[in-house]
Amino acid sequence: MDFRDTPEGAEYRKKARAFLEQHAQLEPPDSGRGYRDGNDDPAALERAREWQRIKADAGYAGITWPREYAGQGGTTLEQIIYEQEEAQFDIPRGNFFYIGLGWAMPTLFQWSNKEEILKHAGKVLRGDEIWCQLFSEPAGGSDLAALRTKAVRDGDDWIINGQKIWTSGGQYSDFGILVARNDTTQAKHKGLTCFILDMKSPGVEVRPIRQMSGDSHFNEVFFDNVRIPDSRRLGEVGDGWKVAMTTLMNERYNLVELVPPDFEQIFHLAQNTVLESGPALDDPAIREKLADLYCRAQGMTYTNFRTMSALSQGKTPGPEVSIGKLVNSGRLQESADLGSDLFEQSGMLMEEDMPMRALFQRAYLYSPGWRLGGGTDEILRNTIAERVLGLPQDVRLDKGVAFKDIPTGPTGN
Amino acid sequence: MDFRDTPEGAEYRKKARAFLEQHAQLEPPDSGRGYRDGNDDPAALERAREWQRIKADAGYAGITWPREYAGQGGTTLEQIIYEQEEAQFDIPRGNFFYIGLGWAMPTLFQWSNKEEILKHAGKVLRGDEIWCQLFSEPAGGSDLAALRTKAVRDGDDWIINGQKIWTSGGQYSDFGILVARNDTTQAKHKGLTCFILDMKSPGVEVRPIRQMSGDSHFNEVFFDNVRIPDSRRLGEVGDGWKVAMTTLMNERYNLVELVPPDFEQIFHLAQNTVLESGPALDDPAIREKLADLYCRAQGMTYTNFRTMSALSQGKTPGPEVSIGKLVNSGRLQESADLGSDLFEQSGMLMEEDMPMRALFQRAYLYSPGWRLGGGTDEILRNTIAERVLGLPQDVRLDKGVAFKDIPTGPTGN
Amino acid sequence: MNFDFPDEVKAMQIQADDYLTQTNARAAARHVIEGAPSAARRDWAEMAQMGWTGLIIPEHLGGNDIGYIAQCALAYELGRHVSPAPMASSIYLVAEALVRYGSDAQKQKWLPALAEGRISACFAEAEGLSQGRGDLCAAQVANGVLSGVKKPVPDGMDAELALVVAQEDGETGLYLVELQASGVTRQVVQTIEGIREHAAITFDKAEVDLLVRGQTALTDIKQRAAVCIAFEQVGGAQACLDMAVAFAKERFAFGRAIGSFQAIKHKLADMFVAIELARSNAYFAAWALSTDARELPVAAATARLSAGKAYWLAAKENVQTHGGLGFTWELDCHLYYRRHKALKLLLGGNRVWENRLIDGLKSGLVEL
Amino acid sequence: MNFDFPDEVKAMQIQADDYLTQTNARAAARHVIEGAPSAARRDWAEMAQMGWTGLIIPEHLGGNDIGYIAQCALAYELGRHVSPAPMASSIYLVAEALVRYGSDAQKQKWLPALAEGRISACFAEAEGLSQGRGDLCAAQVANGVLSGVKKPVPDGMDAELALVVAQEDGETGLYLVELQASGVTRQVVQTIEGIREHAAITFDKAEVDLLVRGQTALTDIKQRAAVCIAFEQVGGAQACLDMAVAFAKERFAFGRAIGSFQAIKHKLADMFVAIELARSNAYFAAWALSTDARELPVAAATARLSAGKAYWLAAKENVQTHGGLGFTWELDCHLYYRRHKALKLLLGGNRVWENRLIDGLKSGLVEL
Repeated sequence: MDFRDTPEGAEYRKKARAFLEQHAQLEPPDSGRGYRDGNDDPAALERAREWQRIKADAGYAGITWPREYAGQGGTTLEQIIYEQEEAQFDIPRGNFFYIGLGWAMPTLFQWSNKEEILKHAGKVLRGDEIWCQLFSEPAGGSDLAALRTKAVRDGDDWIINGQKIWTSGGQYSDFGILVARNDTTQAKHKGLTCFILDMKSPGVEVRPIRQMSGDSHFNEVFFDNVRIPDSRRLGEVGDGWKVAMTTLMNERYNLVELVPPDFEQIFHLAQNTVLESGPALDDPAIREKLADLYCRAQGMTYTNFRTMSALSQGKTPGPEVSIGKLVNSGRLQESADLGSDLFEQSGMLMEEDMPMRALFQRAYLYSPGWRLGGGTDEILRNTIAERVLGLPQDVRLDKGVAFKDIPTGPTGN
Repeated sequence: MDFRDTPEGAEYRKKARAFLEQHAQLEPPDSGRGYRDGNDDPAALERAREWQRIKADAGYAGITWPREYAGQGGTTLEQIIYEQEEAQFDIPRGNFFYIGLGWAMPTLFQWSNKEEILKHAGKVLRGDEIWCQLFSEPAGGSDLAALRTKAVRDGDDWIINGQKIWTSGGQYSDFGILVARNDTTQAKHKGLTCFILDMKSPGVEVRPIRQMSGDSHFNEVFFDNVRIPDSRRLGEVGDGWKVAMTTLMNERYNLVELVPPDFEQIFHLAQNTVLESGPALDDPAIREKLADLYCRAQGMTYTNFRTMSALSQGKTPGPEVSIGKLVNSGRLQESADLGSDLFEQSGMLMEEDMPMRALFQRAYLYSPGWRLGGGTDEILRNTIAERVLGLPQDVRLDKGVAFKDIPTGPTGN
Repeated sequence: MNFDFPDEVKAMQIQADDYLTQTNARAAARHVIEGAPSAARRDWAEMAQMGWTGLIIPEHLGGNDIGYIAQCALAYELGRHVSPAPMASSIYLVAEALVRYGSDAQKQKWLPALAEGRISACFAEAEGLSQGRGDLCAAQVANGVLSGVKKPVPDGMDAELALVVAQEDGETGLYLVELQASGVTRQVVQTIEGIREHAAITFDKAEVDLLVRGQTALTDIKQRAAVCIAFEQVGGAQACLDMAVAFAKERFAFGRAIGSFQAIKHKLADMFVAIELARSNAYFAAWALSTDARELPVAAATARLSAGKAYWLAAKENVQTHGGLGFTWELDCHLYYRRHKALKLLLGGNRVWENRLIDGLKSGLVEL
Repeated sequence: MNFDFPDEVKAMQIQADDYLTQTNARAAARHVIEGAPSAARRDWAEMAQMGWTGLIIPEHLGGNDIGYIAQCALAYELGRHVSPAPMASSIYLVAEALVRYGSDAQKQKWLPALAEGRISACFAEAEGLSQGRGDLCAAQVANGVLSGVKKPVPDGMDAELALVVAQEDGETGLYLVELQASGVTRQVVQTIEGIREHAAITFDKAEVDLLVRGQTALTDIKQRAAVCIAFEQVGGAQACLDMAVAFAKERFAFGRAIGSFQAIKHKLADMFVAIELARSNAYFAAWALSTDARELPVAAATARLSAGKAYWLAAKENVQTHGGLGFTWELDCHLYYRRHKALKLLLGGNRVWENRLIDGLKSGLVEL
């Protein structure tokens, strides 16, 4: 039993670390870096692109991509090792490219052709082309497949009408993978088709959504008679759900990303806070809460070790991979709440001179989103119950019913 | 805004208290009295009967029963006031008579005839006749109406075959109210009929169930061709569910009874326990837990005040009455867990010389039952959601289906 | 027993609900958070006209003296509509302190103006990061003038009068300070809440008028205000539950209302339970407040802790029930999520009140 | 990276599962709780034959020295089958203490007998009600003899050897005591658990053999045992989840499997999550134990707290999932519900381990 890297892994980590040390500084625990910090700065995209080019040149972009598509042909494990190392450094953040790199291109690898892929791969690798995902719709929510955006065949084209929501990076994307309904007389998961959409096509309109925190990290995208040539279809007509799922499986995996504050930050905060009774860290009630948060933080760290063990032995990771997002979004909200409570009346302050630039206060406002995006707490529990524990599905009223006949509101019931 | 008794209520309370003071001693907070303490003593029934006679003679039995049936014709409020006072005294416990007094007779008042009622009422009041409830079945559980005990008409009689479970007091009961299925081709809630069963009838067998705590407070009751004359039917043939519900509504109300340890006991325990760091009551982590338990305990006390206010104004209590059992069984289990944890390694001991005669340890073992009996936590949440908040019912596969065709296991699905 | 609001209070409550609905208090809250706090000021004058600001102020001082029960009922509605009005600052805290501790001259000077809504007031206790410690208070009074910085001060930007917690010769005291006077500068500070403007107020030898000395008076005022704020918290939690229930009935997924799924049903049932417990505890505290009962310290702490817990559950799970929509600026879920935090931290967090509760039980303030 | 049990350990684990299934460990547990503890003794000898008692004992002392990882894997199975064998007492605690602190003579005298299953041993620390306080220990050694009362002592009725915590000249020490010797009387005491017999042992000038002095050694032994017990806890929790899942698939209500209702599904999903977190923490602690890593104090505390939490959730919600049946003596749910409490309190409750965890982090034992 050993959680050290394999010799090859250790070698890879050493090189990656050397690369990072050459180009960046370690990030201190009290930096106060929050979710998408700096992303809203107009210069952020340019900085991120610069960093992406450095990575691409050094072979740390597209680590798992096939070599024929300018990738490194590496393993998922190498990808994880690189990400673990990079997370410790103060590099330009922004997550402008991760949809293209981690979701869109892998979908194309499976469902598109070499010519099309080669048009994009190099640009995506270097941050010169940005992709977005056009799946979620206002009427969908957790019922992902309930989407209504229509695709109607017209000669060699398809004509798209409808609306998407929660499109991350929609405002600066060059392309998107769109799933639309081509047949409402089929059951919900049938009658869907996937396309590559050029975001600059006439009739595409992107509008930012303002989140409860006041930030705008997502968009609505409207389609008004948008034309897509049939050559940009991904998979067969009616196979849209299957195509969409390739990408979503990747998404579930990627979202296990940790968003600050993690345990290190709350511990640092408690260590540096003095209450009437003495240091916060010595108060038994706070100790109890910190111990519980630590158990979950370490539980996730070591669960990831188990996943990495499986990957390093060429095995499929076990069902424990499914717990990550549920555990992390819960402790994120709790940490944010606890951290802002530590200061009593002043815990409400969001000034820059608050500890860690009011990281806990900011996290209080963005943490609810993490319990929703990429599968709500409720959907994730359902998934664990059904896929891991093998419990029977809930009664499904929409199964095998033509999409147009599925009830969508109280009156239709 | 006032939570004192009305003048009439105050007068009633004064009299009840005087009666109790004359016949019993106040119970100290550290008596260690637990759930059904003393009930298993063979002499307990005789002691309880003696006390019941004293109550009946003084007019504190059948407080809400109509005067024509030897009751006091009093109000629910008077009943509650009496119970509040009695709960503070060290009187013979045992709950031998409460099914007869609180459930069976009120059901008879509504569904039987004067002659039949008068045969029983006086005896029940004085503890000379004991009744039980024959509803729950092994296959039923939360799905109360899924009962399979069969009633087949045979001339002037009905012939009963089947089995009941969780029959409290079955071993010493004289009569029981039985609900059985007379028609399996009807939907689940139809095709049921209620009867008065003489427990001494041939073919009735009572077997005790051993609970996880090791005690036996409940029974299984088996019916092997038991005959009941049609004259002992309650309500029409097929009206059994309606009749059963009269009684169950009473049950839901009665079960809000508090089972020790309540807050007073856990506070007393923490006050008298010294940890390494000093008195347990001064440890912030314990303070946090006690404060939370106190908030729920008082929340229930004052919620009951609201119910009593409605009753004393002749109004129907609001939806807040539905929270009692859910709140109380939860805090019972938490208190039991916390109380036994206070002593570290010695907290496992169940010796008589433990504080309060190991009340917390005993409660650890009986508290799970309180989250189950009289509606599980899950059923109670459903009820609140549907009846109070008006949320739609879950999808029901068994609705309108003939009872015999409802799936009962994985193969039948 | 009549453990319920009296009929005349209920009637007032319905009026309050009507007014807050018609004037759209939620929209007013939104204006403040979007940087246009002026609407709150207009409503304040109207609220005074309806007598809301004078409920605990004697008639000869411009109030209507209807009492604490009415004030609690009103607080419930203000909380439910997440109103940005400076009621807690001006009335539950400052008017309360004046009524209980003011000299005749102080009362004459300030209470009519507060009752008539001509001015608003703020309560300045917190001092930024040192505020986890009640034993530390850097603001100092000497020779009748005050120096120090208070932040965050809710409603501090608009107020004419501040009640300031400061030290003089090593003793805590409460001082009245006119905010337009010299030696006072104010600056808006950003907070999680945003629905009320919060200020950093710097006092540089500002003239003060001593109201009362001693930690006991400070504790008394805070625990009295805590009762009214508990009603605001229960009201806010109820609004969250109402929003979530309405949404769960109308929103369909997988061909059925999401409110027919047990995950949603049980979540909302748990909210209901927490809110009813909190409501009952708040009722008892209202009785204790209105009768000056010896149980007040324990009752106020119980009401506050229980209301805070219910509001947290309701605020976060209301967002969750609404799904992605709940996370948008456009829906009102976040107004309650923000307000929850403000009400929980104003007057001190849970640790402070847990101690007050247990200490109260230890000293036998209530019968167990 | 190979953060998993090695293949040979997994093979042993399968064997252990087979043995415990075939000999019906749960039924043996039931015999003890019903007052017939003899079956446990027979199994003990067989377990020794299979080498389970010698995993951490050197070969020249009768053991097989396979190591801690194997012992943790075995502990998982013992916990899963809620075995009544005195493994924790005899091996995780007493053999461990002998291996680490015994003189050659002490090792020679006791370890072969323990490895071969000829004797069992118990660990006597608790002293009834005073036991909330680790700073109090009334048992006293003077002039080579011990006086005092220890209770509850798990597995104390059957054991030949006790390792007793006592004071001598004001210092804590660990002493070996032969229980058949004079000056020792034992009595069964009733506990929540019941699956292992617990004793009250009275020492009246009983002869002792000093093993080691000092609080550090006591802490060391307890935290090492805590790692193995965390595996028992995770195993127990997993058994509860397995029972609950199986029942939820087969039990029908309202015409469908109760496992198709979200209330049940989400309850079981939460159990799964808690168990996987606990399992991962236990793995890390096993690594720390087997390598004598400096992270051990923090790792052991983390594993223990997390396993205790998972077991509590799984034990109580397994009863709840089974409904009324779960509350019967006949079903095995209560064996786990009882065992959960015993494992949580043995070696001290959460407060003790929370302090050890946070103190460990404060002193920089692990990198954050």
